[in-house]
Amino acid sequence: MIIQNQHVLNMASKGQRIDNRGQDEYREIDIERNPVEKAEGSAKVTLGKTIVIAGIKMGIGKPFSDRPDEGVLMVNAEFSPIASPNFEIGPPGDDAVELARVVDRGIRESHAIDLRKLCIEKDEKVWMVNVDIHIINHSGNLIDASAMASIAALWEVRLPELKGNEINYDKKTSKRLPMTAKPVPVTFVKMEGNLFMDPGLEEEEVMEARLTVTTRDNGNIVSLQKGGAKPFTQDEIENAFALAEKKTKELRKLLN
Amino acid sequence: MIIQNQHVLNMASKGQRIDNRGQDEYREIDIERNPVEKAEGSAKVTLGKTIVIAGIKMGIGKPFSDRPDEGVLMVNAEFSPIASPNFEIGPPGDDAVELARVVDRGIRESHAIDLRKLCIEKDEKVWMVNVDIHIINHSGNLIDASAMASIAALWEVRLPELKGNEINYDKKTSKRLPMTAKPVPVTFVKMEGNLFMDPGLEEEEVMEARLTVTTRDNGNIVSLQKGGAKPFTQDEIENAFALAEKKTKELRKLLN
Amino acid sequence: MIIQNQHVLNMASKGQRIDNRGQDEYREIDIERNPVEKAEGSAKVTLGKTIVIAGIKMGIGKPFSDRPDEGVLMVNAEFSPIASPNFEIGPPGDDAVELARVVDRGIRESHAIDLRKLCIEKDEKVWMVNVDIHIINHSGNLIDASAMASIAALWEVRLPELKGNEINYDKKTSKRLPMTAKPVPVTFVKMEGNLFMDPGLEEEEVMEARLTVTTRDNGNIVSLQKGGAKPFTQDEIENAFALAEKKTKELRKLLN
Amino acid sequence: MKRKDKRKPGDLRSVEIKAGVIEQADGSAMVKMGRTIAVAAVYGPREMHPRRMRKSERAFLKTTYRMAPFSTTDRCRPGRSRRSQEISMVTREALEPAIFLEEFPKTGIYLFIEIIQADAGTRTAGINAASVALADAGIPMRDLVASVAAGKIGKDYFLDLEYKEEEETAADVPVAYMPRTKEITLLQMDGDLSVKDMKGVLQTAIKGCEIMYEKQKQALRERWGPNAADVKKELKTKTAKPPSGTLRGTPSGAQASTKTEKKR
Amino acid sequence: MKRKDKRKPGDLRSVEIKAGVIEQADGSAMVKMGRTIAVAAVYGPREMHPRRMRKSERAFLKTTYRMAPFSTTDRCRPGRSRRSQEISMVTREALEPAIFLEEFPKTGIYLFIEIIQADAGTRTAGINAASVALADAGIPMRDLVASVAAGKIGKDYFLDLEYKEEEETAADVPVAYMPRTKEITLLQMDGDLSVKDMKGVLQTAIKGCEIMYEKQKQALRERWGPNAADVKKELKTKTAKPPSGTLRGTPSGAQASTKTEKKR
Amino acid sequence: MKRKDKRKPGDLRSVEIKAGVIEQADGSAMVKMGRTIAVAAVYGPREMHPRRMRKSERAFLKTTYRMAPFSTTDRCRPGRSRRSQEISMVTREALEPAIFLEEFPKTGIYLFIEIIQADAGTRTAGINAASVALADAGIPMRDLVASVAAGKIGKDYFLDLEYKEEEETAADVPVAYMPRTKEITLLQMDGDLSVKDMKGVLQTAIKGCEIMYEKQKQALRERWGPNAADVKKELKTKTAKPPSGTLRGTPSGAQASTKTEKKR
Repeated sequence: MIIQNQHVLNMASKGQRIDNRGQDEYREIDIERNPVEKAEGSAKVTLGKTIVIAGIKMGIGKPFSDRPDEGVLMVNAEFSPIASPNFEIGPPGDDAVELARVVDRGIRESHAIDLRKLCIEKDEKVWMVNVDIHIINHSGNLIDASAMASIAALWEVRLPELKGNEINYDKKTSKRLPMTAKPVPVTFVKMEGNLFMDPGLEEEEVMEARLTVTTRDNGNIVSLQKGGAKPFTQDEIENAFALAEKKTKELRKLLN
Repeated sequence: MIIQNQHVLNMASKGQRIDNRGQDEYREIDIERNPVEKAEGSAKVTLGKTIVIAGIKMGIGKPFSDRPDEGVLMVNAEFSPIASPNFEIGPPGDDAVELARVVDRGIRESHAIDLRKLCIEKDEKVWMVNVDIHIINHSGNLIDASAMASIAALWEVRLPELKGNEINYDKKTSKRLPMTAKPVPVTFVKMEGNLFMDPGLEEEEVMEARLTVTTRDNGNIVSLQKGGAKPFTQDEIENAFALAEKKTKELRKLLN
Repeated sequence: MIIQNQHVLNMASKGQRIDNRGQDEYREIDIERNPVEKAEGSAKVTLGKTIVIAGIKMGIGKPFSDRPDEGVLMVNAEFSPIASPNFEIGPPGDDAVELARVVDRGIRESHAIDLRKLCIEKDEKVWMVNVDIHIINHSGNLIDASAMASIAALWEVRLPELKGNEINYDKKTSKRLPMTAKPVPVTFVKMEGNLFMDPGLEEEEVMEARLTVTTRDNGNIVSLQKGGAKPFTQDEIENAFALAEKKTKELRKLLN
Repeated sequence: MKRKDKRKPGDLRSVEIKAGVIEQADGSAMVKMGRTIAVAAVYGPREMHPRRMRKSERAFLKTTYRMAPFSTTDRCRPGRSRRSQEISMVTREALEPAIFLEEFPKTGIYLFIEIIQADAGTRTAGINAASVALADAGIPMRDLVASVAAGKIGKDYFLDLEYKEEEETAADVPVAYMPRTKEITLLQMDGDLSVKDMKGVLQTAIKGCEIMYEKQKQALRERWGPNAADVKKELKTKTAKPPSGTLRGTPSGAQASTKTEKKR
Repeated sequence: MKRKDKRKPGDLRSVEIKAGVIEQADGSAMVKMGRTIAVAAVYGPREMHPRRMRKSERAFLKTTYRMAPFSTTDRCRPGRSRRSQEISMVTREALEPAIFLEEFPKTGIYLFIEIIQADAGTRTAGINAASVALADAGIPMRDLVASVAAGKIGKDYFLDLEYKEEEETAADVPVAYMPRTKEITLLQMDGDLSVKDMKGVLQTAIKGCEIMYEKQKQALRERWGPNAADVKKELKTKTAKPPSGTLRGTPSGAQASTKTEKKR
Repeated sequence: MKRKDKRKPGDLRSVEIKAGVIEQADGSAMVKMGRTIAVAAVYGPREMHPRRMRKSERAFLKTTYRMAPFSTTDRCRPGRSRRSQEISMVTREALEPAIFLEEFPKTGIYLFIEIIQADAGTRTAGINAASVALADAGIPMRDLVASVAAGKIGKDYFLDLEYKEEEETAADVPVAYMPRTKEITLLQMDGDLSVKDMKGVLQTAIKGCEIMYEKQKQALRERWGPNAADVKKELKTKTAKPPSGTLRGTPSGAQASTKTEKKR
């Protein structure tokens, strides 16, 4: 293990990676739409060996009292123990909570869903959008895989029929969610002072710091999240902004 | 302990039991009706040294949305730590959950309660039937003792007075639950290839497999549950059906 | 530690205390009103080195069905781990629960709040009074510090504006809670057969038994709570009543 | 003043105590006080879990008071409530003074109290049952702990309030008491009483404890005394526990006082 | 009688089984039965936590069955339910008889089953996936466990009910079976059947298990057999696990029967 | 553009910092930023529980951020929320780079942050308090960590947003910074900014951190410096902790830089 870690770091110090990728190169990405028919929308993202499924279930509920005319978005992530020997059963750990909240902020801050259009009756009744992220295999960079799966699933949603207060889940209509944007995350790790995109599991184990830059369609940044136990310099962060701006155009194409 | 276990098995291999019972012989059964006056109905079953109390509390609530015109049955079992040095405080363990669910299925599948008659106002207001099973002493075969206590308690229920949305628990009416059947369980264990009814605690500790056959008044099977870490053959199971059919008539008399 | 404990006990056997206080002498008490502006009322009590903040948040809710025309009082105490190396994160422990319940009973039994005046609409809508006790530093006698902080905070409350079912917390009115009394607790510990008021932390660690006597303005007792693993004699308890009666007058002045 | 059930102010409700009701337990007892029913079971002394609760110099009396869901007018949800958590604690403190805990360092004595039917006085019924169960388990004790509540209705001090009286009383004062040493191990009070009345109610409760104490001893005699029918039956089917510890707990036992002197 | 999806009474729904779908796991499998999708992963044998669940003479098969929140018509909340707790237990008991647990004393074998889509038969799909995953992990097994449910609609015994049939059937009878030893390791039933019909339904389910068994073996051959394309690909990128244990589980393996004889 | 409270865009709210406010703690501090009040306490280094979180080569900084129920407009329920769980984590990561954790292998440093009043910027106030509390506890540090948020309203970059400004800003960007090494240890952002503006806001936040840093040092000087009135008072009543570790954390301390060089 320690030898493996040292090897990753040695290569990183020269700007190299154990799977021969470039510093700004992602692993192969595959997006499967609607693998779960029971969900109102779903997507399975395979990013190298990492596999994530996001499923959307719609519900009906009361709006928050400070947003009486808006639908409710809820993002939940579970690190299912099937996906890694290190995941445990129980309430979401720190990493799962951070993952869900980073994905949530990307969707929310880019106004990817026009939540006002999900109001059915002000103060009383709005659509609830439940985004559930399920990790099937953890081989690194869960944030990017989960964010892409979630946004892809949201764009696939077909609303079920609404009868009074009850949802008839067996009847899907042709109506979609009021989607307006495709926020895309780009995650970097810093190793030996160099930045690398789309970290694999072995890289995450030795990384010094992590930065996720989420941008919306016009290139504006809508969310940032630094992780890891070491700092960044201001230069490194500004450099990441520039690299993310480029890469995001490439990744966004996969979502079309 | 291990010597004791070996002794039980040695006898079992000859079709014998440490308390000299026959293979299809139950320990002494006593049913006390309404030991707990505060409950709407209750029964205490003593099966050998095993003691179980079932108490019924009625409530008012919303029906499930897929059964808008039916009352709600809820069965809950607690392995109170007073009953055994091995029971622990905390949420119900696997055994307690299985016990409650097996008792629940026996009542539900035999339609012992006509739940439709417990509807007060469709979609809005129905009677809730809470069956709480409390183990006082665990000396084996909790399933049969609990199922009999539950069904006996249900037949004893006197509904409390209903005033609008509130129940006046201090005034019991003469109305009973709409009971239609008396499902009776017969539990077997397999030891050294032989089947034995009504296992004692020492037998449960060494049993290879367990089978509960619950039948309703006409002899039809309404619920089966296999337990234990070893298999049954098809012959053994068909044999158990035949033995249960006989024994159940005897046990049902105790509930009259 | 053990030497320290022995020292406390040696002095106690002579009626003396390690900080040279008299047996019926309190440490310095300071009450700061409204340190937390966001709360509807708050108070910070410093009792020697012990620091407690009580904050009141008002809410709207349904009354209990057996008190359909009364507001609801809820007292909650948290032993925040900032306050002591021995406090842990998690649901309230025995000591925190006892603390909250003793404070609650003092307020409730003295009818310090006229809860009937907090009814907005019978059966449907009443004010909820949430008293939250937060321990900042634990240096002994949390009961007296918390009870005084709570009653001081309650007397400071300014009700927020009510708009239909919603509370506008940003607009405080000039209306106060319908307060009628100032219950005051006096806590004793018994060490080496002698009684001492206002125990410090070192004294609580070696005390044999504890007694809290809460009285209302006319001197009547409204609540008693014995604690600790050793008994009291009847004489000791009657003696405590007499001592408390005197001291309570002095302490009540601090609340005016 | 007359009581609804025609008792005199100083009367207990009808009391029934039975020791040894749970075969699996090391000691057990059932107590009925009027309609209130409490069952207590003792397991131990045995290894204490979790380890961090182990006391190097004495046994830990792990005490759990709970109510069966069907014991109350409204169904009470299973699981710990703040009320049951507090009662567990004061019950433990009510019993600890009576037990020679120092004889079993590092161990745990597990005491479980279940309320089967609740009709006022559940904590006192629980303590009475627990005290008999501890003796039944052969745990060496200085004395039995007896417990009764008292109150004041009108001008009278009333003993052992039942449910309807609890609503009328000026105060509810549960007390636990060791009659031999005349010491109070539980004292709580909710209500509104002058100091004078408070003393009167306390005095009333203590008298009630003395009556209860005799009934507890009687139950232990029925279980373990020379004429105990049950014991004989028991002896055939299982190895009887030596009731020596129990005897120490009875005031007639010289052994008990010696023990006390030696230990104190 | 015709079935809604035009199957014959004794037909399974369309079945798809794939072994080795989760790279991180020691063994894994995905099973589709109609629209129901189950994924299983096996980690271990490895150190058993918590310690008190360690068995001195055998491995403990820690089994967890769960449903993804989006797998059901109404979103199902994450976390343990009483239903999932019971299914976890009966699944463990359905698989234990097949595993040589005694070869790994004191260890834990961690089995996780996730239902990705639920359309009736989730516990049987889970057991089928788990069985293949255990073999994929190289855990030595007496046999594969195959599982299918059966029921009765009208006068016919129907195999492998789908969601809409579950509402019409007189009974739902999930069965797990080891075809080589002809032993039943799971049997549950809800419904209302005469003893004669019950026997018929059981017989039907057993036949279904035998069909399922062949599909499980096929999936393992595709993963580990001499022509397995995947294996070759795998071998390049990671150290392949010796599939020896798996072979013992196949009826063709002489090693398996020897093993069985020796151990029994 | 003018701010509601008449501050200039680059002004902090009124700041008050006091070290050593909790007698029981090994180190503590209170920070007020406008109406926001945070209290932090440090216990340790001491034995790490649970054992499995122990790190063989360094101390673990166990960090807990919580809000008092009365700190917010609507009462916030006690207990962990997903928000507080995330803030606990990013707070830990914001502070770890500053601490010589490697000096205390296998131990735990327990950091608790309580928000007494919440009016925007609670996580930055918490980090500022925590940083001072760690120094107050004598934990050896490379530098103090200072934290301030910035945003953009209209065309201006605004420092240290208060509650009402948070609703108007185009983005909320909390930053934590070590001024001596010029390194960023916390960076989060919610909003909508061009890359150019994002850089401007980050630059603004960093300037704010530098101002905050001076106030933190001042608070430590007041507590531990040669003229600290408190310290003298303290010395009489309890054994004063040597503030050596604290000194390492101040930029003037030569010891600190030596330490850093040696360790890196």
